[in-house]
Amino acid sequence: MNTRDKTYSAARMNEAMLSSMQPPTLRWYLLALVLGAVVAVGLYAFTVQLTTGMVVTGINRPVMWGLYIISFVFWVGLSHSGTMVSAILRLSQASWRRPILRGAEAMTVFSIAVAGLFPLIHLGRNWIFYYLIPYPSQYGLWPNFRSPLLFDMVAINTYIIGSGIFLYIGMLPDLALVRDRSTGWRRKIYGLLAIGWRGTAEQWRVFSRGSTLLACLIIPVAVSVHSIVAWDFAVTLVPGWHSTIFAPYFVIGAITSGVAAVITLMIVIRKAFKLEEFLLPLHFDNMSKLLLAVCLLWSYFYFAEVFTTWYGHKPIEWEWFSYMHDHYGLALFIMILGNTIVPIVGLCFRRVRRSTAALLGITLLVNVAMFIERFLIVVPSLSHKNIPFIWGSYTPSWVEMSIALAAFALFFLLYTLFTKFFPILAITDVREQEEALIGQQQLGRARVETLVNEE
Amino acid sequence: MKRRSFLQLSGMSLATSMLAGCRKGNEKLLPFLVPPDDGISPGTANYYASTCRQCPAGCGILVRVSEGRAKKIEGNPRHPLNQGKLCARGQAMLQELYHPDRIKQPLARSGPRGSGEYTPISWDAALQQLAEDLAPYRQSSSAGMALLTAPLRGSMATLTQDFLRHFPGATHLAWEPLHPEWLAEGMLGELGSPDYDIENTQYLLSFGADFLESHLSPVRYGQGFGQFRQARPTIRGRFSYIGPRLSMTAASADRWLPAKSGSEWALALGIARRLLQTNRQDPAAMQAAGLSAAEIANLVAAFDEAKVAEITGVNLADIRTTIDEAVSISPALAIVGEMVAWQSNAPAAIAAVELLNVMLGNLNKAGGIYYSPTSSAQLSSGYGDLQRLIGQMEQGQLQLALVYGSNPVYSLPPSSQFQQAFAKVPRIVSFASFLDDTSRQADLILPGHSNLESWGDIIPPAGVRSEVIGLMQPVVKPLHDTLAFPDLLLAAAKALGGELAQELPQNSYLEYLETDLTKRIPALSTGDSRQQLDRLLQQGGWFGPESEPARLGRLMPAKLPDEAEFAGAAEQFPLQLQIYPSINYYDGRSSHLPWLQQLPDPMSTAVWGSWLEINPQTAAQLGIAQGELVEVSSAAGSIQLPAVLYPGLRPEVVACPLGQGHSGGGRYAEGRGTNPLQLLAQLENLPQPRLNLGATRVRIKPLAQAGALATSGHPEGSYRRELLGL
Amino acid sequence: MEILGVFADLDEAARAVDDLLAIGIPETKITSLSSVPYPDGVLVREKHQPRFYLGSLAFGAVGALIGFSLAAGTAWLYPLQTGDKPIISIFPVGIITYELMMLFAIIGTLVGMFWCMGLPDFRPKPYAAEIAIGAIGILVQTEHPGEVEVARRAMQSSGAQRLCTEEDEE
Amino acid sequence: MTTEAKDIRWGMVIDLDRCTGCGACVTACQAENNIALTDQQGFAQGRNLQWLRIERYWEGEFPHVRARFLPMLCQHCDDAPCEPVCPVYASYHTAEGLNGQVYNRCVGTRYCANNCPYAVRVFNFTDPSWPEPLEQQLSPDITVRSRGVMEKCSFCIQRIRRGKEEAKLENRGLRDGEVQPACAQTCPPGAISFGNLDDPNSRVARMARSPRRFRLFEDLGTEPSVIYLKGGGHEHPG
Repeated sequence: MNTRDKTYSAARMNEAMLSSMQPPTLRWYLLALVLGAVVAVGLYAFTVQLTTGMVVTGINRPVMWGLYIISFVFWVGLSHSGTMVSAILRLSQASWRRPILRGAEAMTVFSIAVAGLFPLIHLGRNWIFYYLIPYPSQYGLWPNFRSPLLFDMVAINTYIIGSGIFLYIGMLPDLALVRDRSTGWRRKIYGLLAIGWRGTAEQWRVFSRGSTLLACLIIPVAVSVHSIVAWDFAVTLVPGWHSTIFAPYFVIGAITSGVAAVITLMIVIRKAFKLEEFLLPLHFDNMSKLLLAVCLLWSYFYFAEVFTTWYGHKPIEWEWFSYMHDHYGLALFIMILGNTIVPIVGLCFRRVRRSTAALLGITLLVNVAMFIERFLIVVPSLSHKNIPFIWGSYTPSWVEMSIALAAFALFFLLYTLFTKFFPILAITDVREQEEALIGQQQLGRARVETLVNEE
Repeated sequence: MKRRSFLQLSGMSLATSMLAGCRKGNEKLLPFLVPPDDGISPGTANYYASTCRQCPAGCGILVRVSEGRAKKIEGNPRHPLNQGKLCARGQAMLQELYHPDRIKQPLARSGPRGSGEYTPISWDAALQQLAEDLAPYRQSSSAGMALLTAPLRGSMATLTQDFLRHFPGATHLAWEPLHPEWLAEGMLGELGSPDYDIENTQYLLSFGADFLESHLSPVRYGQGFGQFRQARPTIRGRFSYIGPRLSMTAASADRWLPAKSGSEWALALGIARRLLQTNRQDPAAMQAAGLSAAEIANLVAAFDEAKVAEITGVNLADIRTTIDEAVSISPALAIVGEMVAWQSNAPAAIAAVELLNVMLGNLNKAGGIYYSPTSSAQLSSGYGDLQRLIGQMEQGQLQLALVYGSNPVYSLPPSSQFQQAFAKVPRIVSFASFLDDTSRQADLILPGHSNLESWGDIIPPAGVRSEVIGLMQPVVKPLHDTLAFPDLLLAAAKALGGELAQELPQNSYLEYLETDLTKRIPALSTGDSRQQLDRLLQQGGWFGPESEPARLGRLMPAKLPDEAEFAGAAEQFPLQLQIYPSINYYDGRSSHLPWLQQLPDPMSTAVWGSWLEINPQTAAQLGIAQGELVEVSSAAGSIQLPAVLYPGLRPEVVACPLGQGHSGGGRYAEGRGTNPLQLLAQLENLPQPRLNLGATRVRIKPLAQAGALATSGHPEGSYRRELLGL
Repeated sequence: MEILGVFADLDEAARAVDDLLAIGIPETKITSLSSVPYPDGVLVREKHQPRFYLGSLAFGAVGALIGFSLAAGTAWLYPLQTGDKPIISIFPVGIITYELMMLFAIIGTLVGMFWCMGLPDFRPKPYAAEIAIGAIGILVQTEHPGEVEVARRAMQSSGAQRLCTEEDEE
Repeated sequence: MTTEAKDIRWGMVIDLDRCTGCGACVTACQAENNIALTDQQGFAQGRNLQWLRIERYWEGEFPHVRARFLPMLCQHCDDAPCEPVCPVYASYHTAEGLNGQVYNRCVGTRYCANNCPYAVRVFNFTDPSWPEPLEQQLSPDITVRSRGVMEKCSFCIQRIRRGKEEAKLENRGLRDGEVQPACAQTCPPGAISFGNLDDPNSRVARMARSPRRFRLFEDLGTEPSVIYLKGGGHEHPG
C-alpha cells in the first residue's frame, strides 16, 4: 500500500466515522423536538408532584417505593456495561471492542446521570435534597453514613465522575482530530476541549497506560455501585429483599441489561449514521456471545434465588413469592422469556448473532424484561410484607409514568446531542487497528499481524 | 448530580474552617411584663370538667383548654361511671364544637322546604318569631303543638315540664331510636336501671347485648370487662355470647354461639332447666320473687340441650358446654340486649333471661346486677306515643313542631310514615346546631350551643349504683352567635309574659340549674352554695352515696316466647336483615364528625361509608365479592350497599350498621353511605310497637360493579394471623 | 524551540528519525506527532517510564482519608444512636472510605496523566493539521538555534513535506 | 416509686385479653397528636395517617369463627430497623429507648417505612388541612407535619416531657404511671399500660414478666419495647 493510499484512507476513515457530526437534518431536528417534548411533559409532571405532594403518585403504605426506584435501579443497571464492558475488553485486549467503546461509554455517562435524577425525584421533600450531602451546617448535623442511601449517593457520584473522566480521556485524541478538521468557533471550542493535545509519543504512551489504569479503577467502582444499589434492598428486613445473593445478582443483571443496551445502540447508530463499514457482524457476534454469557449467569442467579425461597418455604417469604406468581404471572413470564429463554436459545445461533434485526428484537426484549425484573423485585415484596393486615398493591400514576418515560426521552436526547457534537466512534482506536492490519506480514501460508500487543 | 458532588467537595474543604466556629450561645427568655388577659397563659393548659353527650350514658370528661381553645377531651378520673376512660365518640365531641358546618346564627327559611336555603336573622327577630309561634298554644288545650326531643333527665326535664305546663294541649315526644325502652318490658323493668357488676362476676353470658359498643354504658362496661378478664390474680372471667352476629362484643367472648335471630332465649331456659335439675338455683331469690321452682321446672322441662340446639341452630356440643359452665361457675351473670329486644318476641325473650338471673340469685349481689331506682325526673316516650303523634300529623292536627336534640327524619324508617306526616306540619322550629335531616325541613332554626359551650346536668341512666349528677359547664366562650335551648325557653317565657314568666323568672339556664340542683343535691343547700357548686363543677358533678338497692316484688310467672316473626315473605325475601348501632355513630348522631368517619369499624374495618355484611358462604352462592355493590330489597324499599364478606354472621342473616346515609349534617355526613332504615318494614299486630331493627326479611342481588368501600384492613391479609404468630 | 517536520508516510518519518540521530541529535530531543499511537520504537523510543500512577496513589490515599474522616469522624463528633448499630460501624465506614478512595484515585489518575502529558497546554506549538489525516510529524525540541537549522536540513533531505516552527503557528 | 431519669427505658404492655377493639385509643391518638384527616380515597389507597391502628384478624370459618384484635403502633424497637437506614438522622434512638422522629430533618426517602416490619410509619402524601375552624382543635404542643414527611407514634413524647418538667419543678423523680400516652389513658378496659421497663417494680415491668408475654416478630431481633400479653381462653380451633 503506498503512501497516497494510506493518507487517503485515513482521511476517508475520519470522514466516514465523523459522518454523525454532519449538520443536522430535518429528521434529526424532528427527533430532538419529539424527545424534548416528552422531557417537557415529564418536567410538567414533576412540577405537579412538587407542588401537590406525593399524593399524585401511586405510592402508598406498604408500597413506599415505586416506579422511581424501579427506574433508578434500571438506569444504574444500564449504565453498567458501558464503562465496564469497555474497560474489561480493554484489559482483555479484545481488539473488536474498538468501534463499540465510545458508544458504550457515552451510554454509561448518560444513563447514570439519568439514574441519579431518580432518587431526587423520589424524595418526599425534594427541595431539601441537600440534607443528604455532607456539609457542615448550622444544625451541627452530618448525614448518617450508616444509611445505604448515603453509600448510594457517594458511590453514584464516584461512578458519574469516574465514567465521565473515562469517557473524556478516551475521547481526547478524537477531540484533537475534530479540532484539526474544524474552523471558526467550533475550532476554538474543540481546541479548548482537546486542551492542546498534539499526539506526541509521550502523550500517546501516557494515554494508553493511563487508560488501562483507569479501566482497572473503574471496574471495581462499577461493581461496587450496583452492589450498593442491591444493598439498599438486601440490608432491609423486607421479606424477599433480605437476601445475600442480591449484590452479585444485581451486578449480573446490570451487565445483562447494559450489554443488551449497547448492542441496541450499536444497531441504531450503525443504521442512522451508515457505519456498516466499521460495525461489522464480528462485533455483533462477539457482543452477542457476551450477552449470552451474562444471560446464562443471570438465569443461574435468578434460579438460585427463587429456588432457595421456594424450597425454604418460610411463611412470610412464601407470601410475596406466591403473591408475585398469582398477580404478576404475565410479567413473570415476559421476564423469564426475555432474560432467559429467548436470548439463551436465540444467541446460540450464529445467524441470529449476526443479524441486526434479530438482535434488535432480542436486546430490546432483554431490557424490557430487565425493567420488569426490577418491578418484580420492588413491588411484590413491599405489597405483601410482614404485616398482613395492611397488605396492598401498587399501580403507578400518570405522573410517575410520565417521569419514567421522560427519563427515556432525556437519555435519548442527550445521546442524540452527543452524537451530533462528539465522535461516536473511537476514531483513533479504530484507525490504530487499521494500521495494525496494514502491518500484517506473510508468515507461512497466512497473513499475521505484526503489531498486535497493546499496553 | 454534578452540582451535588461540587457541594460535597466544597463542603469538605469548608469543614475544618467552620468546625472551629461552632459555639453555643446563651439565650435569655424575657418574662411577661404584662400578664395576658383572661387567665390565659401561653403554653399552659387548663382542664375543665364536664359531661359527655355523645350517647345517653353520660360519662364524665375533662377538657384540656389551651390558649382559650378546647384541645382534647379525656375521661374524668373522678367520675364514678367511667373513671378516667372515654370512648372514641366522646373524644370526637371536640369536633362538634369546631365543626366547619355548624349553624352560626339564627336562620329563617327562604327557599322551599328541604332546599337548605335560609336567610340569617337576628336573635331579636328570631325570639320574636318563636314567641309569636308559641303564643296561640298558651293555656290552650288544642293539640296543635308538639315538642320533639330525645328522652330528658334532670333539670332539662323539669324545665321542659315547667314550660310545657302552660301549654296544656302540647305533646312532648321524648324519643330516640336506641332508647332502651324495652328494659321496662321484661320481668324486672320496674326495678329501674341496671348496673351489671361485670368486674366481679366469673361467668358472663351475653344474650345479644353489645355492652362494649352501644348497650347502655359501653365505657363503664368496657372498663368492667377489662377487670373481669385480668384484674384478679387467679381468676380470669369467662364470657360466652349468643346471637346471630359476631359483634365486636361477641368477638371479645371466649365462645360465640351463633343462634338464629330471636332464638337466644332458648339457651336461658336450657340453663334454667339444668339449674333446677342440679338444684343449683338460688331458692331465697326465687322465693323473694314469688317464683315456684316446680312451676318453672314445668315451664322449662322441654328445653333439654337437644331442644335448645334445635331452636337456636347452634351445635349441641357448644350448647352443652355453655350450660355446663353457666351452672358450675359462680357468680354467673346474664345480660340481655338489643339483638334480643329488637325481635317480635322480645318481652317474653327478655323475661326468660331475667328469669335466669333471678334463679342465679344475681339481684343486688357482687358479680350480679344492681338495680337502683332513679329518683330524678325522667321524660321519655315509647314508640307507641310516636305512632300516635304521626297519626296526628297525618291528619293535619299539628300546626307547630319544635325539634330539639333529635333527628327523627333520619332515625325513623320511611315505613313509619313519619317523614310524610312531618312534611304536613305547617310550622317547624328547630334548635339544632347543624342542618341535619330534620332541621333542613325547619322554617326557623335557632341554633343551640355545642355541648362544650353549654351548662347542664346529666344523670347516667345506667351503670352506677349511687346517685350521680354529672355537670356540664362551658369550657370555651361560644364560638358562634348561638343560644342554648333552655335559655331560649326561658327567654320565650319572658317574651310571652304572664304566669309563665312568673314561674320561670330565671334570667339564664345557669340560674335555673342552680336552683334545680339545690333541690336535688343536699350539699348545695348548706353553706355557700356558689362555692359548693364550683367545687362540684371542678370535680365534674355530684357523686352521691350508694343508694339503697331496689327490692324485688312478686314477679309474674314467665311465659314461653313465641317464635320470632319477620316482616316480609320468606319465599320472596330469603335473608334476615340485622341493623345494628354503629360503635362510631351510635344512632347516626355522630356521623358528622370526621374523626369517627375515619375510625375503622372494629369488625369490618370499613371507613367513611356504610356496607352490608354477608356470610362468605351466602356471598359465594350469590356470586358476590368483597366490595361489590349489591341491591338489598325488603318489603319496605330497596337500597344499594357495598358488600363486606363477614364470616361472623349466620348464613341466613345479613347485617348493616346504623348511622350513615344522612341528607344533611354537614360535609362529612351528607350523602355518605346509605341509611338502612329505609329497608325496615313494620311488623303488624305487636303488643309492644317498637323499631324492630332485626326483624325484616330482605333479598340481595349483586350489581356486578364496585361499591365505594374502603377498609383499613386487607381483605385477604385479615385471615393471615398466623404470619404474626398471633 | 521546536521544529516540526511533516511526513506523509510512517517509513519516511522513521527514516528521518534515523537521519536526525545520525547527525547527532539525541533521541531525548526527538519525538513524534501522530493521530494514532504506535508501539514503542516504531518511531522513537521511550525515554523514561511515566509516573502518573503516583498521582493515583497519592489522591487515592487522600480520598481514603477523607472518606474515613467523613464516615467515622462526623459520626464520632456528633454521635447519634440509630438502631443498635455502633456509632462508628465498620462496614459503612469501609464502604464510604472505599468509594472516596476510588473517586480520588480516578481523579488522581486524570491529574497524573495530564501532568505527564504536559496538558492542558494552550501555548502555540508547531503542529500540522495533516497529522489528523494520517501524516506523521517529527518534532525536534532544542534550545540551540543551530541545532534547529541542522534538524531542518536533515528533515528536508529525508523527505519532509513541510517544516514549521512556533512562529508559523501564530 | 420514683426513678431517676437516667434509668428510664419506656415501654408499653398491651393486654390482648383486655382489648375489645373499640378504637378509643385510635381517636385519642389522633386528637392528641394533630394527626391529619384521611378521606375515603386515602384509605382505599393505603394512605391512612393514623399512628395507631387496631388490626382485626379473622380466624376459622363459620360457625367456629373468631376475630382477634391487635392494637398496632410504633414498637419503639431497641434495634430499630428504621433508624440506621435514614440518611439524614430524621429517625434516631433516644437515650430513653424511644424511636425519635425529627420531622424537620425528614426528606421523605420513605426508606424507614419500607424497613419497618410493623408497617407503623405513615407518610404525609399531601399537606394536611383542616377546614376552618376545625384547625382550632390542634394541640399547640405538637407540630403539624407538612407533606413529604414521615411520622409515627412517639409514645406521646410531649406528655413525657410535661411529666418530667412537673416532676422537676417538684424536685422529684417520675412516679410510675404518672406519664401516660393518650391511648393508654383513654383505653376503657385498661388494655394498655405504659411505664419504665428498667424499673423492676413498675407496673409494666411486672406485667412484662407475665407468662402470657410475647413480642411481635421476635425472630427479627428488633427488640420491641411494646410487649403484648396473649389473649386467653380461645378454645375454638382456628
